[in-house]
Amino acid sequence: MTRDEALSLYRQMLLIRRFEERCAQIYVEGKIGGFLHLYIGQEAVGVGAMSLLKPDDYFITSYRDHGYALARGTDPRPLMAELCGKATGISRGKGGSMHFYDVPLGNFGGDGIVGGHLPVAAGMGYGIRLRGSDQVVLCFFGDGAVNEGAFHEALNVSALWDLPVVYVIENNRYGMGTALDRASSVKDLYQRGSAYGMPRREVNGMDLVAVRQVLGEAIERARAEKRPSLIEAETYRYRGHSMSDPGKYRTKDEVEQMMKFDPIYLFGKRLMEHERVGQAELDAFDKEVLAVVDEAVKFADESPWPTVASLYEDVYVRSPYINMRAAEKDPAWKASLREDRVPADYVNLPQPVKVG
Amino acid sequence: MTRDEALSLYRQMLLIRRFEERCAQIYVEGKIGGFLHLYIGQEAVGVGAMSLLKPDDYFITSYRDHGYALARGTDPRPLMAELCGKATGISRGKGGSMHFYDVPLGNFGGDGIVGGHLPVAAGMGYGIRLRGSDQVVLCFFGDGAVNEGAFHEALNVSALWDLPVVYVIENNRYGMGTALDRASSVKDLYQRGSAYGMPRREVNGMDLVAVRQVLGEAIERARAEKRPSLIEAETYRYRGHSMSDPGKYRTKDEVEQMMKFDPIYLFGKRLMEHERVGQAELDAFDKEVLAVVDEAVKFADESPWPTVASLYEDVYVRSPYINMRAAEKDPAWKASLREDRVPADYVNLPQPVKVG
Amino acid sequence: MATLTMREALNQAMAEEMARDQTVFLLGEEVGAYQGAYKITQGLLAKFGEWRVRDTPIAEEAIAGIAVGAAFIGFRPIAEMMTFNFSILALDMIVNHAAKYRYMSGGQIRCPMVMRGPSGAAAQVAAQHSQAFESWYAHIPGLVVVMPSTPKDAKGLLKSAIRDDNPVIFMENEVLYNHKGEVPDEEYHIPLGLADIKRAGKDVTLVAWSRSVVFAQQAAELLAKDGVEAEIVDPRTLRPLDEDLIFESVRKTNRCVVVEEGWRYAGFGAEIADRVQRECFDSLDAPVLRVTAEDVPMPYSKVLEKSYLPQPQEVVDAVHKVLYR
Amino acid sequence: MATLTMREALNQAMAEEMARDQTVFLLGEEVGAYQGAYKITQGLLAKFGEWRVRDTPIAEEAIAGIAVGAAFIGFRPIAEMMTFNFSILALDMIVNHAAKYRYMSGGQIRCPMVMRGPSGAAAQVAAQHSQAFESWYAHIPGLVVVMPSTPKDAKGLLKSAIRDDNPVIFMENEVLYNHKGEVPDEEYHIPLGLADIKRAGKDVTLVAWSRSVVFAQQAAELLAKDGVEAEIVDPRTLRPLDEDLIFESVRKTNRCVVVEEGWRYAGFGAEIADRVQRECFDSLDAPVLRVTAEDVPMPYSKVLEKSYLPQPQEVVDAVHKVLYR
Ligand SMILES: Cc1ncc(C[n+]2csc(CCOP(=O)(O)OP(=O)(O)O)c2C)c(N)n1
Ligand SMILES: Cc1ncc(C[n+]2csc(CCOP(=O)(O)OP(=O)(O)O)c2C)c(N)n1
Ligand SMILES: [Mg+2]
Ligand SMILES: [Mg+2]
Repeated sequence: MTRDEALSLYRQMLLIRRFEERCAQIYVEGKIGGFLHLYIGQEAVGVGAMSLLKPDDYFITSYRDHGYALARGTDPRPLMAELCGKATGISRGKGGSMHFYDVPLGNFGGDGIVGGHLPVAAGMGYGIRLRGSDQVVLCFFGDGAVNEGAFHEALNVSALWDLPVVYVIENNRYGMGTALDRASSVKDLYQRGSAYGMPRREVNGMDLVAVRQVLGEAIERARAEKRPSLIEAETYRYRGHSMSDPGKYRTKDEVEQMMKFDPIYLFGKRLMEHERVGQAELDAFDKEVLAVVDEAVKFADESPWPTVASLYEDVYVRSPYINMRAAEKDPAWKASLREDRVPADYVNLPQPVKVG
Repeated sequence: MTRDEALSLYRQMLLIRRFEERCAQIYVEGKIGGFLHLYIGQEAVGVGAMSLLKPDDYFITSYRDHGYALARGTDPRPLMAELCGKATGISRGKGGSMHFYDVPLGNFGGDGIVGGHLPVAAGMGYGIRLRGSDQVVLCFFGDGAVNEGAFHEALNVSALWDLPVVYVIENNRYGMGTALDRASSVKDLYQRGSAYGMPRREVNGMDLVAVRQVLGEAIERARAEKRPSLIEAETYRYRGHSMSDPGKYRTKDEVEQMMKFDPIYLFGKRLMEHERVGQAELDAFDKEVLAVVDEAVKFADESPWPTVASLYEDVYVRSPYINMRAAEKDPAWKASLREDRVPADYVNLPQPVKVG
Repeated sequence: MATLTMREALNQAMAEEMARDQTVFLLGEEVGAYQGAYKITQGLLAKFGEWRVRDTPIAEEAIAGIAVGAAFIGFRPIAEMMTFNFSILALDMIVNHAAKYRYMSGGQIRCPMVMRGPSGAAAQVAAQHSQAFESWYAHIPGLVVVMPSTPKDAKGLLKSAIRDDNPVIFMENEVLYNHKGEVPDEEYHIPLGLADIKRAGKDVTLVAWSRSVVFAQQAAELLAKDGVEAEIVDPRTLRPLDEDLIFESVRKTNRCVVVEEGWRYAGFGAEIADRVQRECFDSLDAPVLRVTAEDVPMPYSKVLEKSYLPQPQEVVDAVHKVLYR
Repeated sequence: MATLTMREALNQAMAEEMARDQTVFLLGEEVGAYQGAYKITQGLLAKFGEWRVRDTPIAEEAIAGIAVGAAFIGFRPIAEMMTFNFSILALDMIVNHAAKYRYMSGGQIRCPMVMRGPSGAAAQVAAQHSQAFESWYAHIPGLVVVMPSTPKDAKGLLKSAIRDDNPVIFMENEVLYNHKGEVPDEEYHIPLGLADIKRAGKDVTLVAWSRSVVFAQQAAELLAKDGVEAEIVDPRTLRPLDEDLIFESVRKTNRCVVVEEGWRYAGFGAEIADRVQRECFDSLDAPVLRVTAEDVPMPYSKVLEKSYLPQPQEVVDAVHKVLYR
């Protein structure tokens, strides 16, 4: 990794951190509603992973999904607008925090069903095999998701058919308020891969360099050999599960201990030691990303609310194979479009990968 | 095992074999309808397992469920009557081949949903822990069931909470027409237990003695230590998956090879070599069980059809907590009884285990 | 009479029944140490211990399956779904096991379990977390389906559900958890399958359950202002349905509007409309109308969420339609 | 026109569309080497190879999830459920993923998949294998639900379903697989959401779909004997519903009986009854009646099975009721 690459990854982690700290603030102000799950503490996993993807690769995630979108390069403005439920949101205000998607960047985004996106990831991998391309799929989920039946079914078929999917467990030690060892019969979650004969490893998820190393191998295996992997990234979330979580299931002390291994701090330290980066340079990043966050909030604030008409849009794809005369008595069909709706912000972004 | 015990187990396997051969005949005659899954070839697993259970233990099975009921000692007559859809059937003609139950004998019987009874078995184990008794639960399923999410969820909680359940995979090499290696990413299915840190072993399911040895250890572990096990019994079904299966997915030769290891033949040979049993003695068993099967068919033939009124019975339990005036507008509520319905044949059988 | 929130009322029902009957136990995600995702199970772990108040992995099929298996051998499990949205993953246990084994065994087995948790929309939790599946569960013979709208009903019905020997689907509503109401201090229960008149009136019958009773009440107040007296019938239990009370009301008012929080298309309100048009054909002066959610997934944005849900004003408009004014 | 069984017609539809479009592929239990549990996919593996005709493990959630994921990136998967009874295990993939991602993403994603297989009762396969869940699927916005009753409809509708860009639930019926009918030799498709008059008549409207069309036809013949001419309207697609054709017929006959194979309680027929009573209120000379299965699990015994299912005679009786004779 060049010095510039390293600096840009540092900046990405910082952007995620500041972006989400601001989310927490404006949630309290009532600008954001519903569930808000923050990624703070886990940034090295998402940033490390995204730094290894090619433009036409895919990824799919859980509801704790802000970090990946920012690391992948989605404009923070439509993301903040989405959190505020505005028409300019990346999902047009229909998804909210749990449902960030940016398909032109291969981001098939946030699933609110624990474990629900794992079979979907396998399906994207299956499509890649049919297509014969060298794309890969990254699938991110938590330590709690490994106990769902969906995990089992998805991993079995991925190993059985050699699907190019890297399954990344972000083990932040808790599923909501339940510590890992109260939910899983085995403590080393990557060992679950043994039941499928799937390549598996654990990695320190607080260490960006280590994450890139281990995920890099897994992604290469998927690209070259089409073989899936199960990677367990050991990490930690500093904040509550969501904004409503008082976090009584763990001690302040435990949280403070973990903060000593903060991924941004550690990587910054490394930059100063090995890349002759000065504190001033790092501070400058802080200034810069804060400005980006300000700009995003401003954009969200100034953006219009969705129109009532948009309530009915995006349910169905208008279709020549449907008797529209009958269908249009349903406003959702009446409002359907032939084309997919891509937010205005996309014009400068790469177009979706050709398929089939 | 005493000589008499050994002989009675031989007789049980023979009874299952002859009973099911007759089922196949009368299915063709149209006396039995729907799905008929025969256990022929796998008798040593069910008979070996049942010989190890105490009167108040429980078991639950897949739809391939004739053998267990016969081995547990259920009167063959209500079983044959069930297959013929008669009112005297063990399930009053409502279940058929896939749904044999005999609760007074701890038989929670046949599930038509592949893998569906595994979480239920875990629940019975959970109840036993709550009750503090030394009962155990045996759960029988096929090699195809291990790929369902239900398998994963059930095994994880069983290992996590130390539930006294022995999970028995009857690996007959095929799930319907799909060979094991086309469905599972690992070929040694017992190794699936490693993902849960669960005690696991494989055993030759054609060898009654080996089955008793390995299952005996697992049952003892469940009874004494409350720990679950995953046991893979390698066996084979001679007949098609069900009556409608032409079996094109395997060669005649393969089937003939496997028949050389026929569990009844092998155990009979052993009896002659080690227990000074003569061929004549074995032949006598054949005569005797054929008479029992004849008697069962006669009973079924002479039994009455269910009344139309019984269509509405057994849906609900009549309840003092329901406003029956309103409920009884539904014939199913009108026909509901306060008590459970136990076929007349039960009078001579042990009564249900006290619970709670 | 004490004034309690529905949250407290539900908690009392479980605490009382667990104290009364050793075979009652509770399991689900975060029901124990975390005191419940929505705090319905507050304090129960301390009272009854980890085997009777069991925190589970995130594995809905196992949660429901454990309840079914334990119920088969004589226990009375209460399986909490963190929300009913996730019960989709447990449906096979309910539909193919809890609701079928008694029948398939010719009456040898019973499944006295309760599956409970919040159903319907909370605030801005979007499409995957805002679904109302009562019409699905009500479609299944072998199940009892309960949907309380007040703290008193919630406690009395949950106690009956726990004691009943059939599998009961007990659908609560997160928005109602903080609603307060009077709850008797003495021991009581309310029979399942008994409807209740939530407001007496002579001009039109509003049929509503769970949160939609609130919409109906707000509408009734608006209507009262222009002299229209609406009668609100709350079935409280959707299966079995106490249809006679609905019919009596309609035969008196000659007009009926069904208010439901869920989707219109094949929603439970259609079953009620079907019964009313058949049984009250000669009394109806106007067709039965339904006020429902919009037939789209629930959006996140609060402005859209508002137009998604049935509004009291929509109920008022429907009533004016059936009154032809 | 060739005379084909519905089995052959469905097979042709898939073979033609797979040949026409590289992005169409098929997956499910026993669809390949075994040629299909019910032989609907006969010969497709040999034609298209194992990647486009994929035998899967017994893992319904994975089957549906793979279809959803592949559809998200531009393929047109056909996921076969061995029977729709097992689709309960795949519901989360359909309801929370296939039907929701387009909406939750603000229109960035489409899910052009088909989930198909036999639904309803076969012969004596008992309670867990005989269920009709069309009212469940029809309840979900974002889905299209199709239920053909003839070989011609089956082929024409399945071709549309495969080409359509929305998730389509295509529910077949095992008992109909051997039914024969004329199928055009030339390329054709039938639009989804277009109802069809299966029999013209002036005295009463029978609404029926899938296998219940057969019950309705048998009833219509009996009725014709005593001079009653029934009109049979087959919606063919339950969502979107071509309700106008139903209304037109009812406005002509002034009488309506809905015939469905599934359970009555909250069945799809209630949605039709609700719409008819509302839209045809002034034309109806009698309430809308429904003939359905009995509200119990399906029993095994053939004598009970017969009384469980809706009988043509029950349809005749219902018609006499609405004709007041
Ligand atoms: C199927 C399902 N069950 C339950 C929930 C409620 N829920 C949301 S997040 C969560 C905890 C998930 O923990 P984990 O997988 O470790 O991810 P983390 O939140 O720690 O990132 C739960 C139980 C859900 N969304 N989906
Ligand atoms: C959930 C579910 N999916 C599919 C089926 C259809 N089915 C019935 S038996 C069977 C094969 C099961 O094979 P295995 O588990 O090996 O048991 P075996 O029949 O060999 O004893 C299948 C696919 C079903 N009954 N349930
Ligand atoms: Mg976690
Ligand atoms: Mg097998």
